[in-house]
Amino acid sequence: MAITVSSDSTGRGLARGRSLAARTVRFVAHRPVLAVSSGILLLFVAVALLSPWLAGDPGTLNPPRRLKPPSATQWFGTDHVGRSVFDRTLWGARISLGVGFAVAITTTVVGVLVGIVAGYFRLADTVIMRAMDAVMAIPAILLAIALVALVGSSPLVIVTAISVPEIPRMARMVRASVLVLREQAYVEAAITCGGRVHSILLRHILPGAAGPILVQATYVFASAMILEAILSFLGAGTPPNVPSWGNMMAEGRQYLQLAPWILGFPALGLALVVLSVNLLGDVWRDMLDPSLAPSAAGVTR
Amino acid sequence: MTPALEVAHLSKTFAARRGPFGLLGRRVVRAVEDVSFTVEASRTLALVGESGCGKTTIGRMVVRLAIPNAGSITVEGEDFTRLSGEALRRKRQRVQMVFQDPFACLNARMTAEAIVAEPLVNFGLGDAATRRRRVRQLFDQVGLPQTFLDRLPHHMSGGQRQRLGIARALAAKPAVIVADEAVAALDVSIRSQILNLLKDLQRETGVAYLFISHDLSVVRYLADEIAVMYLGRIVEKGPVRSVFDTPAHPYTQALIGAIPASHPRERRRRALLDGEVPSAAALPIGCPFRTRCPLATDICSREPPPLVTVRHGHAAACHHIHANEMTTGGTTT
Amino acid sequence: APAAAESVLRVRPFGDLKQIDPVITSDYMVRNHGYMVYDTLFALDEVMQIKPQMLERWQVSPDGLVYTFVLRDKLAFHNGTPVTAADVVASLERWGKRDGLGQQLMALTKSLTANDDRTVTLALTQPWGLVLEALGKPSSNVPFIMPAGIAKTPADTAITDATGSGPFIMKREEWVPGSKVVYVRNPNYVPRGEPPSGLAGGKTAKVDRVEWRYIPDAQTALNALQAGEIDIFEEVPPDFLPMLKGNAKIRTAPQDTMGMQMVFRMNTLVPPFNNPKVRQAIRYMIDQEMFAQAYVMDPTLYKNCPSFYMCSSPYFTDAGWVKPDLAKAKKLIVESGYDGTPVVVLHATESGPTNTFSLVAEQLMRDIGLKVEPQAMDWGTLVGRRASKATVDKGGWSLFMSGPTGADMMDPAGHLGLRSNCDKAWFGWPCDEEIEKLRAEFSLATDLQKKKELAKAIQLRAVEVGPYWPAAQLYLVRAMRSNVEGAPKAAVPVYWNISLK
Amino acid sequence: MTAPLLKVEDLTISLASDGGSLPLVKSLSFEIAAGETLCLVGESGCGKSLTALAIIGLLNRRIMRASGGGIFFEGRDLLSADAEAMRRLRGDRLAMVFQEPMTSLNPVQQVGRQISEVIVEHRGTSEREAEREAVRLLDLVRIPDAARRARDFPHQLSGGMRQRVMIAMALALRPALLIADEPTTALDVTIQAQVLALMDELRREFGTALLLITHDLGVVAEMADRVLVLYAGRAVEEAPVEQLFDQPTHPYTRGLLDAIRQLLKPDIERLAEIPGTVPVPAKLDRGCSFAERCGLAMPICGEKRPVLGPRGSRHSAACWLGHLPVEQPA
Amino acid sequence: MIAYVLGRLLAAIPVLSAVAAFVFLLLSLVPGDPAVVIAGDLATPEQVEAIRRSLALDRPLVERFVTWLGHMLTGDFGNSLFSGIAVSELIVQRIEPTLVLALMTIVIAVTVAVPLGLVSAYHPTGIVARLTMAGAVLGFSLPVFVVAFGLVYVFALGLGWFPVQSYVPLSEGLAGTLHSLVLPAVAVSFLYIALIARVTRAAVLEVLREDYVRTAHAKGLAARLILTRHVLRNAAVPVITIIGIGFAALLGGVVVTETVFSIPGLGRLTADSILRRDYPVVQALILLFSTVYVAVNLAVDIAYVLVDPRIRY
Ligand SMILES: Nc1ncnc2c1ncn2[C@@H]1O[C@H](COP(=O)(O)OP(=O)(O)OP(=O)(O)O)[C@@H](O)[C@H]1O
Ligand SMILES: Nc1ncnc2c1ncn2[C@@H]1O[C@H](COP(=O)(O)OP(=O)(O)OP(=O)(O)O)[C@@H](O)[C@H]1O
Ligand SMILES: [Mg+2]
Ligand SMILES: [Mg+2]
Repeated sequence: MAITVSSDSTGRGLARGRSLAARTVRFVAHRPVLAVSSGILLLFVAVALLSPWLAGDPGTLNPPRRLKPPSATQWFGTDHVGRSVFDRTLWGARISLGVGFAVAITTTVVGVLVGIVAGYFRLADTVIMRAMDAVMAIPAILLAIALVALVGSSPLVIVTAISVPEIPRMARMVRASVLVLREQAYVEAAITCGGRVHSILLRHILPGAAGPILVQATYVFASAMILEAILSFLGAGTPPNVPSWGNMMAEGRQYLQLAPWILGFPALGLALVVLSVNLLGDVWRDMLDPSLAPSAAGVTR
Repeated sequence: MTPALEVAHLSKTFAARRGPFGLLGRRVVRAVEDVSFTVEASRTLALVGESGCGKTTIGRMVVRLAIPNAGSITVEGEDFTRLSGEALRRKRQRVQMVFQDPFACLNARMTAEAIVAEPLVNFGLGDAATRRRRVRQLFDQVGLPQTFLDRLPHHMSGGQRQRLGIARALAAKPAVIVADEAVAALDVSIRSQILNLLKDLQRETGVAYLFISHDLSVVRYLADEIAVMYLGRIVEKGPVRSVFDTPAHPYTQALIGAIPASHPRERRRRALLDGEVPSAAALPIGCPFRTRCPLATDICSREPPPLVTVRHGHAAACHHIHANEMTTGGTTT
Repeated sequence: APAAAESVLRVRPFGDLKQIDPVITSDYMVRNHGYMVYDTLFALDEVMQIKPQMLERWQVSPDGLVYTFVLRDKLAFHNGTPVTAADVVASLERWGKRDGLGQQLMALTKSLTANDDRTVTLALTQPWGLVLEALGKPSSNVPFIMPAGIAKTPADTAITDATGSGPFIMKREEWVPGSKVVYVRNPNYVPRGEPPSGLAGGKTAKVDRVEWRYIPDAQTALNALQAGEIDIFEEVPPDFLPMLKGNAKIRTAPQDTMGMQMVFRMNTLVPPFNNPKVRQAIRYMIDQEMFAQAYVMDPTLYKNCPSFYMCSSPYFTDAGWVKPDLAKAKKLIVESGYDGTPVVVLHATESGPTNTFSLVAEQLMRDIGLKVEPQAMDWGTLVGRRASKATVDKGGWSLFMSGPTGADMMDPAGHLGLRSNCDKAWFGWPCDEEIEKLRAEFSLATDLQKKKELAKAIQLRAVEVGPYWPAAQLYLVRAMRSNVEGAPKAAVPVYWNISLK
Repeated sequence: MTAPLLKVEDLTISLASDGGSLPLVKSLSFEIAAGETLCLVGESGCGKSLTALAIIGLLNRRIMRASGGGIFFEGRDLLSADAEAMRRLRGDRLAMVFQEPMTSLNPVQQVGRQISEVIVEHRGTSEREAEREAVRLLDLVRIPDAARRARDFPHQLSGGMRQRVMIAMALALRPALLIADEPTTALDVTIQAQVLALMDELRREFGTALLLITHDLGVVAEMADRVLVLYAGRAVEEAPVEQLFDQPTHPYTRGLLDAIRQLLKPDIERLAEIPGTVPVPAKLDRGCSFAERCGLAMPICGEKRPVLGPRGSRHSAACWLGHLPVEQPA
Repeated sequence: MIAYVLGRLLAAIPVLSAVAAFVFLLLSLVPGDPAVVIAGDLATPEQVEAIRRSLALDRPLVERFVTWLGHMLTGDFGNSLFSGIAVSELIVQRIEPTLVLALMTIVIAVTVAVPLGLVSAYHPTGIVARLTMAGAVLGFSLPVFVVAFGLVYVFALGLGWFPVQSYVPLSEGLAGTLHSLVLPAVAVSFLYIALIARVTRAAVLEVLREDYVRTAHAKGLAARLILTRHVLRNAAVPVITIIGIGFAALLGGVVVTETVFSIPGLGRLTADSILRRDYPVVQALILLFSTVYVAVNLAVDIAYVLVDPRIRY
């Protein structure tokens, strides 16, 4: 070859060190939002995990001290049967975050798989999406009651009952993006490069659909926690003595005027978690955005 | 020896829907019409012609991104149009394409390195270390600095992206490369490097090129044979020399006549082709070129001219070949 | 739509009117609906006396075997046809197939015949002290009188025609189940001459229209009342009452004169509550005060009533009652040889006292050393689940909480919870010959003193065997706009005699 | 001479990233008079497109900064113009044909509409009329069956057709300055000749100035009045077109011309190349950026950067060899 | 395309049959039976059994399914086990509020959310973007009854502009209907605004970096025009999807909102019927919802082709 390349050690060296991990670290360091929101999220996860040590028994009734506002002894006040809202909020994080994450992940994983396959293959589209149409119409309530009757109440049942009707929605969202993206020239190029279907779907198509999927996932995450309360109410959820944020909010609803703290604290917890998940989603999206990507920095120095 | 690429009686129509859901009817565009050619290993066939005459469409069919309505595509003796599934995927390694658009064909989210490595990974060529080495070698070959390995296409200029596309097509060492305007966005010095590279590779690996280009000087340098297309058909085909020196078809003559000057002093008002370019959706009866042809007579509006041999290996589709045969001295006067 | 001049009383009933057959179901909403559209032969007045209602007169033969009822003149159904003795016979027969007291009555009946258009004769095989109690039964199932044609419907098939002879006519076409029931004044209703008293006396529809607007959410109902969108709000959650205190436009009143008894109902067929010792432990565990206070703070709204009978019942007695004693309860559990079989609580989570009482019960049972397994569910599931006689590991149950109205807990004969006739008893199926024998005697007794003694005897026996335990008595409150006047004080919320100022 | 239509003064375009800022185009100055054609040529990646984007004010603000003396268009500094003023200029007085004809068209809008839109926006004509005008423009750029094609979506067009749509769009309002970034790469020579003729006509009739970025020295020869040669973000030579072809001063320019000339010779076996590649921008701090690849490099070239200096009337170059006699090319 | 639509309509038949069978099966699994509910709290087991017989609930599952299917094919959806009212009549009573509420909600949500999404993508660090983010978080995490309570407190109890609850049927005038639904529609649309705005933002961010947006700028189009005509249309597919999903869900009934505002809609009918095991009503409702989903999804799929000519099926 006649081309002699100016070997350029400094530039190379820098570029080589720029692995995704290194980029991420650098990225985090420059983004306070990321630090704060992941901090909040980690805090809540820690609270959820440590609640047995941080909080007292959330089930202890104490009728005489019912509906007491927050005070020095009862930081978050008490509820309608005199239970400690503080203890319940802390314990509630366990179920709520657990259900939220489980449902969000299940829905996203299954929905994405179904959606990309349906969006990419015509035959799958006709078959799978019709099945999804059918599943979409089954109310979570009915499914939950039936499942509980069939296998007994368990976290798995909650997650299933909430996820099943959400999956078609996620799948439709994914499919929609795939329908657009599969016509892109770079996808064709990837095909000629011998891309296997899964790599085309996962590497080339999915990242382009990530934005709306992420939004949908954070929404599902939040709504699962709220839905869980409805299911608990129907016996499909957690036992009545085990608190969850959803449960607490549902119970606190009658006392919105009288004792807003019953609903307020779990709602605040939920809002903070949702906020941080949303912010994280945004930051992640920005990281994925090629037009803003820091790799331009690859030429710096 | 089996030819690297053999295309026989290829036709492709696009049914363009008019209005939402084609409620306003359909318009059928005959993009490619009964096209046949053969490219032997180590040879280059240049496809030139009118913009919109179907060159890209042929290229896309050859790499099987578009399904022909009729005809066959044989790659190294194997009928490419018949393959499917994993067999097709494997076979794709033998036929690679440099796309006309150097940006749309690159995934904006992938780094340059990942883009070039993609065929290597997909076809399982070499282990990770070999692949790294190969990608770096390819970067050198197409004249991209190694600092670009981590860049995204967004951060590259048009020519840089095009070189990335070329590197990707070369990566898997295919038997056939369809190069669609592969050097159009390159400045002349880089273009020289790339053209040399292509020639060198051909010598080393026996790769065959289907080289689609508007740049006739490049075609003359690189190609062995040339096929001139007009409105989906091949109107003239032959060894480069022969076609350039003694173009038989009036369209070819016009093409050669329209090559821009190489020096400002040579500017002149060239005899531009006049007349309407007919629509590929409503081809005129008879010879498609007759609406712009200075030689057109009655017969041209009645019968489509067949491709007839003018001299050894050189054929043209014109009713007036002999009246028209002139011995223009090639490109510049 | 009501014309401008029409007076409309808008009521938020405590529940949804799901169906309209007051015989097939004991649902209190259907009962209340019955009082709107039907009339009864006898009715309970304000001071719990049974008074003739549709009857002009009645008499009983000296041997107590033959009752003759004469209908008032000019009684007519909503469609204009007169009420005849034949209608009465058909209605009572249908009712007698379903209602507990009705069944007892029918069992003793030799004949029930219409002598002429207005006279009905009831002949018994032996004297029975509860004939009037049965016919004047204030709560489910009430022997409402409906047209014979409708009353001919088999007792297991719901009727769909709400034609009656009561003070209001149901507008069937405006009924939106789950949302709205509309009644209009029955222009042809002839009230009795006496002043109204409880469910008895002259019933006058003083408004043109009564709309029951089912507002499922209590908070919404409260807002609606405050905004004047409804006039009456039944079953105000007690926690809301303080918020209404300062509002001059709204006043509160007891919803009915009886209140309700919260029932701690055990499944006596399967472990652990098949063990009488365990039931005895529960007897010491139940602190009515604690249960009630978890739900209401206002002491006027609940009563610690040491009896199986309502405190307002003539048969009230605290004989055999013990003071709650957790230590004793714990001891009894240990003594009972309790093996750790979980107490499966069918925990209906619909808001209201049931949920709270279940929570308290669960906590108390845990405290005395029982293993508790609460299973949350909706009421629909609960009523399905409680029919199961299986052991808890096979989907059975141990306990549920319920709140029947006081009318069903007044006396041993009609008493829902004390019934101990095994399979035929209420869910939980207590089985005790002694109680049943005493109850039979009670039914036949005609002398009040005798009856009281029998009631006491039944209670003494019941505290030993424990068919169920009362867990406090609650009083329901309804709130109304201050322009609502004349609401009758009755055993059941009814809407005649109410006017809007 | 009248005041130039466009005057670019000391323009620097730099990439702002979290690690600091990196100049990609450095101290570039040039001007174009009304009716004049300036060709911008240079190595791929030397900053031609960035310069064009800077003029029209469409650099990606979040990562790119244009700074320097200013970009004066019709006497007004575009660098400091407010967004609304820029918007009014763009498409009307100032039009651009982008290098990427495929991705620069809205995939979900009919191409006719994409053209008529700019007319409606700036001229306020009726949609109908603008659509008729769009068809006429498509016809002008030689798209067959223009009326029907106007209703096609971009993906239904060939590469060359899309490029012509872009051109039609830019020509729609007969701008005072047309920036064309490699406008004819996808066109066959007959169409290319027609399109170039069309631009030329525009120039003659309406005095449109043309900033033409191209790699095709044939196009340069056909169209240019003056040529500006860029190398690694800097101007290395500027000259009237004939002078440049006759007397290229900078070794890089000479390399370019050599490359095209030898391609025209029949029967060459192998093309000569300018050895090496463009160095990465970061390393350009000292000396002449072309020095590494220059056959005529002298010691000074590695140490001091040559500045653009006059080489005759209206001809300037940045090379230490500037004063040596220049051989006529063969 | 017409063939595609016809195909989709045909495909609805197996979809609906599958749903019908599945729901039947589910209902048979659900404990509790309507006879018990009908009989009431005080009924004895034999009484319940008798009612069960009279409702033919003691028949085997398959037999019941076949009978039901037979009736259904003749257009007879049966009667409510409770009120005895024809299921079709019950549904007709309830469909109007749901439909109006859904339309109102989606109109409010789309008109508010789409511009918010566009602006917050276009000025990602601007005040609108930040407020939208905050609103979205609240929209996602506050249960609708809290939002509803707030609205009622301020606009109904406080200012007295709107009723606290209840629905005014269309037969009493459109204005009254709309007036009665303002608060519920706003309360539900809170969530939808959050969802649609966030999806719009995500999709628009994806489009904003495309070259053709730069072209649009180069044409000197006003930002508003660029956003609506070029950007939004290219970002429309996910947005339409989420709107479609949301609309279908709204038609499926929003139980909590209907409960809180005491609106006699399909959502509450569904929940109530499920809870009291009113089988014929539940079955008919779910079939209705399936039909709605099939129709809305088909409409959405058609809309894709209208906004994006590259999409094909
Ligand atoms: N967003 C970006 N981030 C980092 N570098 C960039 C970015 N955009 C362009 N560059 C670099 O800036 C330089 C100039 O780019 P430009 O597009 O102006 O080149 P060009 O002269 O138009 O080249 P070509 O002829 O190949 O189109 C190139 O080296 C390119 O790699
Ligand atoms: N997807 C499509 N739908 C409809 N028509 C199409 C489609 N793709 C190509 N065509 C039409 O087919 C014809 C040939 O297009 P093709 O892209 O092959 O031309 P080309 O020879 O590559 O032209 P150019 O040199 O301009 O790139 C054109 O008329 C074009 O409009
Ligand atoms: Mg092409
Ligand atoms: Mg460029």
